[in-house]
Amino acid sequence: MKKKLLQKIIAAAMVCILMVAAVAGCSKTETTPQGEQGGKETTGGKSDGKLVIAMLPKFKGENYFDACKVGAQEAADELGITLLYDGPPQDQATNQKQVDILEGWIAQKVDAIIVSPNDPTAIAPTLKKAQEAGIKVITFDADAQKDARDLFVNQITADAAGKGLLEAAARELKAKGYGADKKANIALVSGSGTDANQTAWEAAIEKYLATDEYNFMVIKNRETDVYYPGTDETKVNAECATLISRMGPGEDQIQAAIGLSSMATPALGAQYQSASQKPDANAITLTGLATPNALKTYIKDEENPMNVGMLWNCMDLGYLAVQVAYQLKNGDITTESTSINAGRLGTKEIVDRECVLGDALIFDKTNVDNFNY
Amino acid sequence: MKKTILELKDIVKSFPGVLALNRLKFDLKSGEVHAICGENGAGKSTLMKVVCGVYKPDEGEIYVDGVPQSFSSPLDAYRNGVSIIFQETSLFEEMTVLDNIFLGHEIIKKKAGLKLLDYAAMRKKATEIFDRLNTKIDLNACIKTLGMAQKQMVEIAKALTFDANIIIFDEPTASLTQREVDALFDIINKLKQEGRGIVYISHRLEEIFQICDRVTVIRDGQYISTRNVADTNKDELVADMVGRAMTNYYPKAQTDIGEEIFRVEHYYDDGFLKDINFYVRKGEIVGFAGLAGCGRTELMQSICGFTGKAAGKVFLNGEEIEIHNYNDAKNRGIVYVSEDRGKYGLIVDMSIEQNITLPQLQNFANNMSIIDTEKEAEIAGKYLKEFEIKAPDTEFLVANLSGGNQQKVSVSKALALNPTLLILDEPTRGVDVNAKAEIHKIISELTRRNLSIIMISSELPELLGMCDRIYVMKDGSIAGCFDRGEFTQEKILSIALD
Amino acid sequence: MANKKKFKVTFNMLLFLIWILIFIGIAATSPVFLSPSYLLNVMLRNIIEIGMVALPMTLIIIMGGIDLSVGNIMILAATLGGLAAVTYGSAVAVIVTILTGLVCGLINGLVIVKAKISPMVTTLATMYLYLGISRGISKGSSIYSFDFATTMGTTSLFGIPVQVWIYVLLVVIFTVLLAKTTLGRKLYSIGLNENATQYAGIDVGKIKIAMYIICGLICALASFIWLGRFTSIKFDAGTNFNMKVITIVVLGGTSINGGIGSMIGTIIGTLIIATLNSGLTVMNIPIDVQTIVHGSVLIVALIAYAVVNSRAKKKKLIKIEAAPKQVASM
Amino acid sequence: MVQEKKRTASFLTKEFYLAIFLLAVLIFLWIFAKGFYTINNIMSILNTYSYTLIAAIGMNMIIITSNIDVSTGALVSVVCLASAAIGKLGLPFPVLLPAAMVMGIILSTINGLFITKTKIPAIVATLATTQIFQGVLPLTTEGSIYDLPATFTWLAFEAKLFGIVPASVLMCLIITVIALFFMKYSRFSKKLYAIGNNQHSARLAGINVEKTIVITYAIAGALFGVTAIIIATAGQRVTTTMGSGLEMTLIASVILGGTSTAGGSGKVIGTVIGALILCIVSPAINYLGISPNWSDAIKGAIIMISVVVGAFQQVKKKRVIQIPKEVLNNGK
Repeated sequence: MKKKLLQKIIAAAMVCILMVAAVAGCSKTETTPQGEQGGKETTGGKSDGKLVIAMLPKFKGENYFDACKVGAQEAADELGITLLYDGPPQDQATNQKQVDILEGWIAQKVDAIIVSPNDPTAIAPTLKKAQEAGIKVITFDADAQKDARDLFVNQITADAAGKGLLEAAARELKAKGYGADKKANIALVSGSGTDANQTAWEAAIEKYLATDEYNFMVIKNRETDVYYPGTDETKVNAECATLISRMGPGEDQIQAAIGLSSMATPALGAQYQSASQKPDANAITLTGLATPNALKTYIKDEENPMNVGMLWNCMDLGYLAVQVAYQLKNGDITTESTSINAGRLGTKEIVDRECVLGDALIFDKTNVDNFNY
Repeated sequence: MKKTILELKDIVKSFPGVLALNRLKFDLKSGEVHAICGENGAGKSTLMKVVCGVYKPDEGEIYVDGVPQSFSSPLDAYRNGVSIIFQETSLFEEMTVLDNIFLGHEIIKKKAGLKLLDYAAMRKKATEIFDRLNTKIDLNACIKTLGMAQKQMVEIAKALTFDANIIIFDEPTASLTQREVDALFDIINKLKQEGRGIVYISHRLEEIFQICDRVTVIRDGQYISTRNVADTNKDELVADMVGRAMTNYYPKAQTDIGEEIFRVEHYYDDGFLKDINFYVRKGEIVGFAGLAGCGRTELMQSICGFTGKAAGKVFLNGEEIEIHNYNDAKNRGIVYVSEDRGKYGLIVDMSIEQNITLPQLQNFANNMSIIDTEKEAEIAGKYLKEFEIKAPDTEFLVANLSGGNQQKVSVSKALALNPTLLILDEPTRGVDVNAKAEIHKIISELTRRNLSIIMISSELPELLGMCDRIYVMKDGSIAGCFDRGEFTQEKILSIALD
Repeated sequence: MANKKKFKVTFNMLLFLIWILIFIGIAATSPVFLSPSYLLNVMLRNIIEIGMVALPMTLIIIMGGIDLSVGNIMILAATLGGLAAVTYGSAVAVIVTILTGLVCGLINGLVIVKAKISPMVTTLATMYLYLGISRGISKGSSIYSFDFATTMGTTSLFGIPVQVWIYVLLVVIFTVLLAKTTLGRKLYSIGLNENATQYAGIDVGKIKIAMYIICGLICALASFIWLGRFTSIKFDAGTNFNMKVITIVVLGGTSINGGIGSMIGTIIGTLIIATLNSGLTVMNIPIDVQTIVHGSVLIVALIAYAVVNSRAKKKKLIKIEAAPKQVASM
Repeated sequence: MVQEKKRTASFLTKEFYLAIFLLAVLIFLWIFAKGFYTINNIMSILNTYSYTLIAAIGMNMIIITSNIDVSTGALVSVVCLASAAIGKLGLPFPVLLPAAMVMGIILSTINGLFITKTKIPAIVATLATTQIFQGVLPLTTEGSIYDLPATFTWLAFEAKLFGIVPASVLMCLIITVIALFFMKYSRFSKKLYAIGNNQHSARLAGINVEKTIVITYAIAGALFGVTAIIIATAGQRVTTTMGSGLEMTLIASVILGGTSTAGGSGKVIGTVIGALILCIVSPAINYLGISPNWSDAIKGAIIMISVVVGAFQQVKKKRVIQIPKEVLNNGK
């Protein structure tokens, strides 16, 4: 009987701890997103009259979005607004989790939502609901259905991205002796297959592959040469390893691999590095999108056929997104505007409800150390 | 000079609702084979389980070589020179014979500082033991692929691997062939000559006269007598085992036995049961006697449609019927009450009423299948009263009832189906004396209502006391049939043992 | 017998108390949470599919089974339905979706009953299988909603989303089914003692297969709502769905070993998870902390369950005294 | 009723059939999948196989005791990230490996204790700890860890046997040999099987069931730790989800290897083959020109067919004994 009582007490204690933890967790996170502002006693709402802008990345815990957040926070501090930042964990980077978070924000009536959707259509109903509630909806990094958002802050046009990636690969390949008379097989490593950016980039790449300039590069078999490993690290690594093993100078081998996600490109570099018989670095090339930090080692390694990487300035992306959201809410710009004065970034054009950050950032061993994200 | 190596004093052990051992005493000397004799449920096996640490006695002392001992597990007992061969096997089905024999006391060799299992040595020792037992068993075979007899031999071999001074055999011959029995007796004699003490539990009196020196009879958990085998005879032992006042136990009602209602002709299943013929008349109690594994349970379960294919004719009220599954039997009024209440008979974590209505739930529900709990309580209440089931109400969990009351629930459950033929498999197993008498009373009461009953029992006195006719089964076929008045324990045993 | 009248603490009450505590806690910190539209349109709506599938899952777990493939059945049904809608229209899509759910459930049931493979292994294999088929057939891309699904996912009836109505209806049906009907009783008895149930003449195999089919059908139903709610679905959308459903059922006090549990528990479990999901979000608690809270609540519930259960298990034993010593030793 | 003759040739085991199947697949690939047998591909498969198998051996032990662990993926993620945090300091592999193993042991022992102390079924208990592990993880580190030094990636990038074979394969080989040896020659392994077969009888046989289960989880935890360090060091960047989804692959490997989730049976060699089959599927279909979208379906089909075939074999075997086991046991 005594033991039973003890058990009961323990159970009761755990419930209490739980509640305390919940409340503590709450108050703790209230301050976290506000970062350096510190000491504010805001409770998520806009009791102090400040604008609240909420930012939802595809997932948390990866330095691409972490860098975006840094830029976003910078803009928020500059503008004196409250920034909420949350997203699904990486292994649950699904629409469902994003919607859960969005619904919470909609209920709190935040002023603007900045989102990078995991699935452009599946998130649309929720975004529309937000718009109906008078919340400005900005997409960044990846777009949603056009009618479900007010503005899209695009880091780079798909066209420019596709061309940039192909150009990077082409330059390397040409240097290694490929060209019109010596065709090169290329392979792409994408993400999950429904990501709007990756789909658009793929399309752009295919478009450019048809042009005279790049038609020496071919995707021989769409079924096997475009990889969709998803977001599991082990899977991405395993599929990149398979790809590396298929690379080499031969006609039935692959000469260039382009990573379209910030997970895939470093994985390519790492898997090349760990391959037992490294394919001849003079015959193949690796490139793709990733943050400079993720590629640093491979780019600086002379032996590694990964010499350039491509990205845009993530911090600027986050900064611009918050600027756009703020000004849209304030009425400084409307969806009809053609340009925005985005603080330290200067004036950016808005075309067809799309605000483009700028050109791609190509980094190689000469400048890779200049970036820290 | 023979010294006492095992002594039990005033052992008391009770289980929920049952007092299994009531101040039992026992002693074993070195170099003797001491039999423990008694009816089923008299407490023989429980006593030995107390000795070897499976159960902790509530009261009493155990002395091994004059030293008080209390073993925590059979392994602990083994290590202290007491080994036991269980009646029901305690083997691990998915493991090999060798692994089972040496589990917990594997032979270890030290190699490069590592303690490794010495398979060669274990194999050698096991082979030696099986040679001594005059049996051949593949040491690498999985236990699940073995037959009962082989399992029994593995158990024996396991016990022999311990160089035990005290060895307890719990009905070791129940499923052995004659050749194996002979080999076992040779071993027992050898062990005896080596000066070890052997406890031999059996209800086969012939065996006791064949190899034992002394015999202790227990009944209903109580000590009755200890005699030298040389100075006694079968009758004396039987009298001790059965005890007084048999009439009180078996209140057989005088009923008019009507016409034949159930008949089975040339019944075979796929291999074991052979050419079974029997019949049952209205208001009659027909007993099925035989040794363990003789096929009584298998026959009844097969007839009721529990187990696969079978060939032969089954007639009910003169009409040939086909039973494919138990529902067919149930719907025709043939109801089977399993011997294993906990496993097949009752759902112990459900209430009394829920158990009683389970086989015919649709009769206690409206046309929307919603169960009418009042109706359930009503019928359960009826039986609760009629059979004097000791429970506060019908919502009482069966698990909290004593064995006897559980059995009454089992019977109620069958009777609620309004059967014409009731098959009772070991209706009084694991039930204490008083409950036994009550159940017997219920059974004879039923025949008065013109119910026909088939009763399987391993307790001959029960069959002798209750039945109008007894079939004796042996090795899957019917070996004989006796009418009331002509059957005796000896006649039945002589056929069953043969 | 006196203590029968005494107030007994059941697990469901404890669970309900936990829910109320959480609910009040959240409502106190974040008033937004209490708005009816948030409770209805967000909190309930977001849990509907999981809550819906948890109902038949409760039945399955009570009868001692488990189904790890529910999320994948749902996605497969939506995938095939969505694809059918493109070519054959909405009506065909509805039939295809329902048939898919039925067949998937049937496969699970048949393999479990006929091949006698443990439910866990079977549904683990079919989990891969169904996931793989939906991935292969959809070529990894999104499948879009069709008329019927959109209706199911987005319309409201009397100001309450239609799926909430459906859920409430299912809750009533399943609660009555488990608590009151012969089938419910049989499920418990299978879970408690399958042998004895078989020996009572109940066709255990048939019931098992039927339960897995029902589960498949509810998954198909959930797939309409899911598809309608999100307008599109992808093969991996069911990530963690299976475990979430099982978590809810276990949280509701249903024993994973079968035989014990109730629909009410599952429903309260669903409410707890829904409250935590939406409540913690509205409090701006990061997802990671939310996961910990979820885990802790589950652990608390499991321990609470153990406490209540051990009390209930305490058997009223009838003690029989041994004979006095001197009598026996005569 | 004594069945003496039922002794099938002892080598015709589940594992044997599985090996034949594997061989058939390998031959098929040799003929139809051009380039499959390049050193690089084999080595990359072997690397994946290594970490899968190491953890699968641990999972196998857990499942033999008729428990299970669904938190492995989260556990591996935690260990990966924690190892990376240490690895950032430039510590060499000989330090990282034991550190990872110790972390694995600690976390897995928590699982084991939770299961044995509260008597909550393993699948439920580890379901709960999964959430705790998953949640604690991002709290400890801010997202992922980048730009890890060469000392960290040494295992994947540098450590090659004869310049070809990844060191992870060597680790796997050593662990597999030890496991085969351990499961055959240790007293402890017999306890595992006994507990899996029948906890009650095992207790009667004097086995400390709780202790044994906790130790089993601890051993498995050490193996999960090894797996984690191989996964973590595959690149110079470690994120919070390194191990996600791993537990299902492991359980599938173990099941495919013929271990019953009911416990008490199963051999290491079966898991060795089972894991290899599952690890080959993805690269194989890529080389065969089939879209990777079908890989999960093929894995599912393989597991399904193998368990169903196995079950029907069992049913057939059972039919030889005419009387069902339970009837026999009660026939006394």
